Amino acid sequence: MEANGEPAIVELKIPCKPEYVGVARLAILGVASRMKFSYDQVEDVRLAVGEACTTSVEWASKNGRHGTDIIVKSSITDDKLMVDIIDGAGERREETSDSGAEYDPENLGALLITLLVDEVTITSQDSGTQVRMIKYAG
Amino acid sequence: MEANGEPAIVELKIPCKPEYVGVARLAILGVASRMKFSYDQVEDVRLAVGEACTTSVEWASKNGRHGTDIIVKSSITDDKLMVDIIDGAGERREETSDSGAEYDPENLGALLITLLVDEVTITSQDSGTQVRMIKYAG
Amino acid sequence: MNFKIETENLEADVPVIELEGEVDVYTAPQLKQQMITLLESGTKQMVVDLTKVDYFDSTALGVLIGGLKRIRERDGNLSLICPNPRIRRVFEITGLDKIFDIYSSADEAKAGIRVAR
Amino acid sequence: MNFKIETENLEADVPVIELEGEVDVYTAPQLKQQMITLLESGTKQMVVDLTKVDYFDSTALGVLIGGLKRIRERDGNLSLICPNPRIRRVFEITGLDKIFDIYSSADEAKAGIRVAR
Ligand SMILES: Nc1ncnc2c1ncn2[C@@H]1O[C@H](COP(=O)(O)OP(=O)(O)O)[C@@H](O)[C@H]1O
Ligand SMILES: Nc1ncnc2c1ncn2[C@@H]1O[C@H](COP(=O)(O)OP(=O)(O)O)[C@@H](O)[C@H]1O
Repeated sequence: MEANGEPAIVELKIPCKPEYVGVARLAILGVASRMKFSYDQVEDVRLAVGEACTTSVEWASKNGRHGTDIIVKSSITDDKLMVDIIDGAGERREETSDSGAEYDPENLGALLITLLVDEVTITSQDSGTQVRMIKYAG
Repeated sequence: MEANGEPAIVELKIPCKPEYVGVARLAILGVASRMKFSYDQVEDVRLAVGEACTTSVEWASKNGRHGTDIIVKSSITDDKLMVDIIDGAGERREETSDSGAEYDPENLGALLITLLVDEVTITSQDSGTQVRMIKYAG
Repeated sequence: MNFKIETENLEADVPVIELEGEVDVYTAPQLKQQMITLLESGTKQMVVDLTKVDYFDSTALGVLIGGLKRIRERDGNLSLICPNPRIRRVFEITGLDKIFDIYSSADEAKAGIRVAR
Repeated sequence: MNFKIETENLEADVPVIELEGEVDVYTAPQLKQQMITLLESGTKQMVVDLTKVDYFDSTALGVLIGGLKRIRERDGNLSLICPNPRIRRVFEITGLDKIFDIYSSADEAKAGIRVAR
């Protein structure tokens, strides 16, 4: 909605808890539906952001990081939406899965994100993780 | 959703522009619909927050405060939702209305807010205005 | 953006502006523009259909009020179709249901306008 | 919260869990609990009806997968009713449409389960 140049920023902070993930989904729905995305692309963004927040909530629970927040920062330009999902949920240690399940929900979430947006970058930070996703519009 | 005590905080920052007011409405819809509000009460909150943001957008436009933001901060406890709408839209100078219109949209917005929530407080700040609204749940 | 505006004729000389979705500070200017166009073309009876509207704010109310004033100055009228109780409530709590003729369906509106003429 | 769960019988011995609204990290535990209850009661054919679901995330998929594994261990099956293409898409892009029997209506599900038994 901005001319190319400075992106418009929408920033949301929610508690890193299951009951607030829906708030992030609604907010990003509002952001994406104002851009040049198709109906399906808006759904993709909603699901991808929902999955990223869900993963943060699950790590916060595993790592005992109660009382931390998730920041969902959308950077909006005419032709692209960049969303950063930043948590303070601690380190994401891979567990050596003894179940050998091919479809554990954690992997499903990561798989969905990859399939739904154009670019994903995951960066470990001091206290948590930043997931950056980019979806091109139009 | 928290036990009485520390409220849970959801904070949203949007550009103070017409096209982002809908994002604030969706986010607050998400917050309120997770609380013990009736369907009608959720609508009340959505409309009240929408009106407050709209007023901010209109003052930002009148005062030439382009590029400022609105912060919508929700403080959630079991029995009450408190929402602060904080803008950097400059001073709200009353204009001596020569139209004498009883129904100018600005007044309508303020009227709606008063009718829709239980308490409203408006505070002038250095660079803008803080509107605090409280709605009791249950 | 969840908003649509379309203009048809309810009857000859009675245009109806059909709104859909969210009518707010962002989209209400489109409603205002459409009303101005109709007013400039000399319309004396105008209907705004809010059946498919799911959000209607004070900016949108302001546009309707402005339109009503202008059309009444030429002894015309602006009527509303609004079956949705949630949207109707916005008119009721602001007292605006007393200054607008609000109908529940297109047929009701047709009948009401015919009697008034 | 926009979520509902109800359990009825599609036929004798075939319970159907009807979900409505958003099934996600917050609400999926209720689905899991309901499936556990049914599994503990010895159910061998179970149906989950997603007709009224408008959001279904990986947590919810995980619960279905867990249920499917357990019920197949006893030579039973868990089938889905999912006419909504948007929800179906989540199964398709993850390849899960190949491990679940997905029907478009309750009647189709009945017919399919009868043949399989
Ligand atoms: N031709 C018109 N048709 C309908 N409403 C109008 C028209 N002109 C003005 N209004 C309404 O009258 C009020 C004042 O109009 P105006 O001064 O043009 O508003 P603004 O400049 O703030 O957009 C507004 O509520 C507007 O919606
Ligand atoms: N009785 C059950 N019915 C359905 N799904 C189950 C059941 N038990 C476990 N699952 C599923 O199997 C996976 C692993 O289960 P579990 O270890 O209980 O998960 P967690 O402890 O993380 O909630 C999860 O995806 C869960 O949804």
